[in-house]
Amino acid sequence: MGKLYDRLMKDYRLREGLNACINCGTCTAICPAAEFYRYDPRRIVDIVQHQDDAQIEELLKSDTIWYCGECLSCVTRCPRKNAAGLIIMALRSLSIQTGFFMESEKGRQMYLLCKDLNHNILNYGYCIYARAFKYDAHLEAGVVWQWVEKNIDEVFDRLGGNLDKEGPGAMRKIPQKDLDELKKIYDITGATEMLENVKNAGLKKAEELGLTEEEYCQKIYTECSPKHFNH
Amino acid sequence: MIDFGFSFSPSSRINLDKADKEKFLSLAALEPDVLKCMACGSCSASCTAGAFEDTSVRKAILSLQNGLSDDAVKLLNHCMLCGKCTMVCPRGINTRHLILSIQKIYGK
Amino acid sequence: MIYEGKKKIWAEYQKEIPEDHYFYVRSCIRQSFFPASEATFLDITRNKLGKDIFETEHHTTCGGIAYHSDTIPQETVMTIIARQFALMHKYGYENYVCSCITSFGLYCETMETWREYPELQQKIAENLWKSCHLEFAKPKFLVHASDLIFKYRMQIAAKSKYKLVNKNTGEPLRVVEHIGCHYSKMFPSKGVGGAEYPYVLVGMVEAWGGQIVDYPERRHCCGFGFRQYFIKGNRGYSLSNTHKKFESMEPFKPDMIITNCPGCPYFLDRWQYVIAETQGKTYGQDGHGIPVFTYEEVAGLVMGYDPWDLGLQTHQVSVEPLLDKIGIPYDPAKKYLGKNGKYLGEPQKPQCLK
Amino acid sequence: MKNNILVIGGGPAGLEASAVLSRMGYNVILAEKEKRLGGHLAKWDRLFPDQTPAKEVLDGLLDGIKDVKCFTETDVNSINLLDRSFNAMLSNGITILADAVLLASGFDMFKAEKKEEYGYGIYDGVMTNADMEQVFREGKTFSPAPKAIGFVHCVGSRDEKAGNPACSKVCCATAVKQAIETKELYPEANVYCFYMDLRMFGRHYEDLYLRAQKAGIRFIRGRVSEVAETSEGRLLVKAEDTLSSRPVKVTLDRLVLMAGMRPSEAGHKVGRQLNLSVEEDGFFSSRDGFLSLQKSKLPGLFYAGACTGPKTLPDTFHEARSAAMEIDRYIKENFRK
Repeated sequence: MGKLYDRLMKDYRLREGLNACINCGTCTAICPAAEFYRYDPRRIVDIVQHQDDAQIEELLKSDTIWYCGECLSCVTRCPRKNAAGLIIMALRSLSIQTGFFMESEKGRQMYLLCKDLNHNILNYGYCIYARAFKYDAHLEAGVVWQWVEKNIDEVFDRLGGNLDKEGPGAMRKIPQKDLDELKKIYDITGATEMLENVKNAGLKKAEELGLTEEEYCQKIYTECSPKHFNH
Repeated sequence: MIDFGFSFSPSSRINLDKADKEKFLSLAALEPDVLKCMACGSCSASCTAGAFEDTSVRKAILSLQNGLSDDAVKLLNHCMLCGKCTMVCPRGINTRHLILSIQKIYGK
Repeated sequence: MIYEGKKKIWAEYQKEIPEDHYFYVRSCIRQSFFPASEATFLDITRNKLGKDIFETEHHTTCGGIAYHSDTIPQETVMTIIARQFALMHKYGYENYVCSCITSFGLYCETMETWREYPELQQKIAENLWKSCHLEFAKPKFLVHASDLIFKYRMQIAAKSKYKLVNKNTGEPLRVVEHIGCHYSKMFPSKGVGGAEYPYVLVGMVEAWGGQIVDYPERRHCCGFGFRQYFIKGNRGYSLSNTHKKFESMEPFKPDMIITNCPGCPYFLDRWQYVIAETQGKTYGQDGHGIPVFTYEEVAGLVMGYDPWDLGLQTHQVSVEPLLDKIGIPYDPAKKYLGKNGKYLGEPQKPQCLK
Repeated sequence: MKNNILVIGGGPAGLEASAVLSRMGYNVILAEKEKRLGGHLAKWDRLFPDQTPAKEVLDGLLDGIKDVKCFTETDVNSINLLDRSFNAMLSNGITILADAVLLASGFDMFKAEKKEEYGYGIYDGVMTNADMEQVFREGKTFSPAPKAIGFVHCVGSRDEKAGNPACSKVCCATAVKQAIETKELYPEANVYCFYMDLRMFGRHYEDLYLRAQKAGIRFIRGRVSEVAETSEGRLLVKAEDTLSSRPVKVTLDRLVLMAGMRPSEAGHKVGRQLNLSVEEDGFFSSRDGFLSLQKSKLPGLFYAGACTGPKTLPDTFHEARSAAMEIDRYIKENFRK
């Protein structure tokens, strides 16, 4: 039994998600990622249950573990009560802790995800903050969103929202005291430290590549190598 | 047309409804033993080329059954016809002969 | 299809949903894209049905989206959840209703993990005290807001002005339901009707006069995938999964789609736009898409709310053909007005999607 | 005086044991809850591995019980041990004092509708192995002729969520047999078997597998994950072809679920009254796993057949005969000294 496997087993999600896998493939059969990426959750579970650290390390450095969409559809189907999705989540956490996430294209996306989502949480109290959701970065949000963005305060008023205002309601301004509590939670549960590590690893990489932070963000936001796909 | 910056991903799903059965039946007429494969992997395990290239009789037969004949031909491209797989096949399939027939029917 | 067979399964998944007195927690995505849906939920439950649904401005995101994008540790998200629960307790409630499906699934998962590993629960309780000086508590009943609308579906039907019926033919509308993956796929017993044939939306549609259409990819994820959407380079995954669903439902010719997850209606709506603009393909009638609704919007429509009060002008797929089909009146001139009647201008027209 | 032996269950185990005991000169009383004798065998058409008609076997069994007092449509309402004999009250009002009891309560078929994702009882084309045997037995045909048919192994077996982690032993061979019979009836149809491991352990079973392969039946190593109905009313079936590590889909006209074996409810009812112990899988536990397989912990109470776990028919017959011998020895040692 290897050290990486031991660290994985400390994760509650792995303890809950890994019983003995019989390689039946019910997870892969309906997995959204297995259809649209080069990905087979069954094989991931099998690799982890073999407890071979060399193979686990390879996984932690690979793009493979970042393909899952965490829909957890696999959980319903497994006849052995495994949860491939939870195992993936544990692998991702370990990949971040060990720094291995920086070795794959999909893993390096962590920089931007950590930055944007947690900026929203710590500054506004939301994962998604309507005002920060920009049409330019989200053309698929449609021309109707372009209109919403342009008239966002009017639209929220019209639709019973309370955008950035006091008191309860949709997209209200969450009091600073509550945001401070979120920050304290981040500090004592390891989120602040994790975000700092992800940030430093990304900035170091940007420097290596001779890119500004903005250029680096643009790169990881848009790049998509054909190797992820099936044909 | 708008360039959204991403596009559809190809599906990996094998659609058995679309597997070309006719060609496979003509192979089976010539090589009835192709039906006897039980996917044990003895051929792949003993394959000389398989140690260096993605070569496998087992996978080639499976690809043909799944209607993926291009994959099947590719999986046999590096075969040197050494015949080790024929020696080890527990179902007595003349794999060497089978490989030649597959190349004949599916090869370009 | 044997309807009786589904009824037998529904009978086995009876979830206990208290009648009244809830602590309400909003959804990040629903607030951003469907603020009127949450407003409608509160208006129906509080003002039309006279229920006590309490909201405090002090609650926050549950952190679920950041967590499922792998950007915060499990312990962090659990402590944020504990804070939400503690607020409920502080304001004197024990029934918790949330607007978000990701939250709902995460609450179920968290409470199950706490149950299995009491030492973890203890640690979270300590974290909560250290960070917020709040007393740890757990809800007695945890429901999703769609569970509540399901519970009140008959009362809503009794107050309805319209039915989900084609006014010209008298035929029930053909409705596709889409359930958020985290509603019951992890814990089938936590969802009305279980995981394979959830009844929560079916029950609403049936009560309001529509007919449910089952199709092969009904259970398939909309393709949100958290990081698979937030990063532009990954969005092919998200698009491809929705595309797969629409290709599968197309032969069934649905009139509309109803959803209970806040993200799914956004994706099912917007990916139709992308498919139309890139492939020239549309799934509704005459170049239109299939309109996608939240359950609050559908409840609002049958109860006679003005479609523009429900925020249907912020959908990309136009809803007018469906409103015409049901016979719901709307004023086109008011579609793009602000609160005080100020004209906000019109969005650009898509090139392909009508 | 002849000793009374009560046999509970009129399936293959109960019938064969009754026949042997009656030939040995015992007064055998057999109680069967169903209208007709034969248990699941009476509902089957042909048997693996050689497709012997089930009726032939059943007729042979019935020939052997001419001297047995058979009560059909009869439940055991109550049973208890008095001193060293058993007192049983049957639902037909008859009370029996028996010196030994053979429990041959067999198995119940796993309720396939519990695997909700397969849609049994919801999607029209989904049926079970038992339904398929009935179709064969009644000589019915599917019309129009199916273009594609699938067989799903391990339905409610090797499945912790379905409450049955164990293998039901007979389903692989049954699936392969039914697949061959289907292919014989509809040679143009594509026939698929979805399996996890092919457990063709018995004599001639592997031959059956080879025969199926030669007939062109396609074996896909992957458990079916979900089934849905298409707009044409056909079945869309999804699995992973684990040998090529890719998801697979196929449209079928019929899908046959190999429902596994669960402990018999009626058997449990008797077991509870006598405090018989069951193992984690719900089947009765023998006194030990090797030398006293037919004995329960209760003196005078014996087991035969699938009430102690999934069995093939030959296994069941061996058990029935050895149970009869154990009973004979027990009576001789305890009642004839």
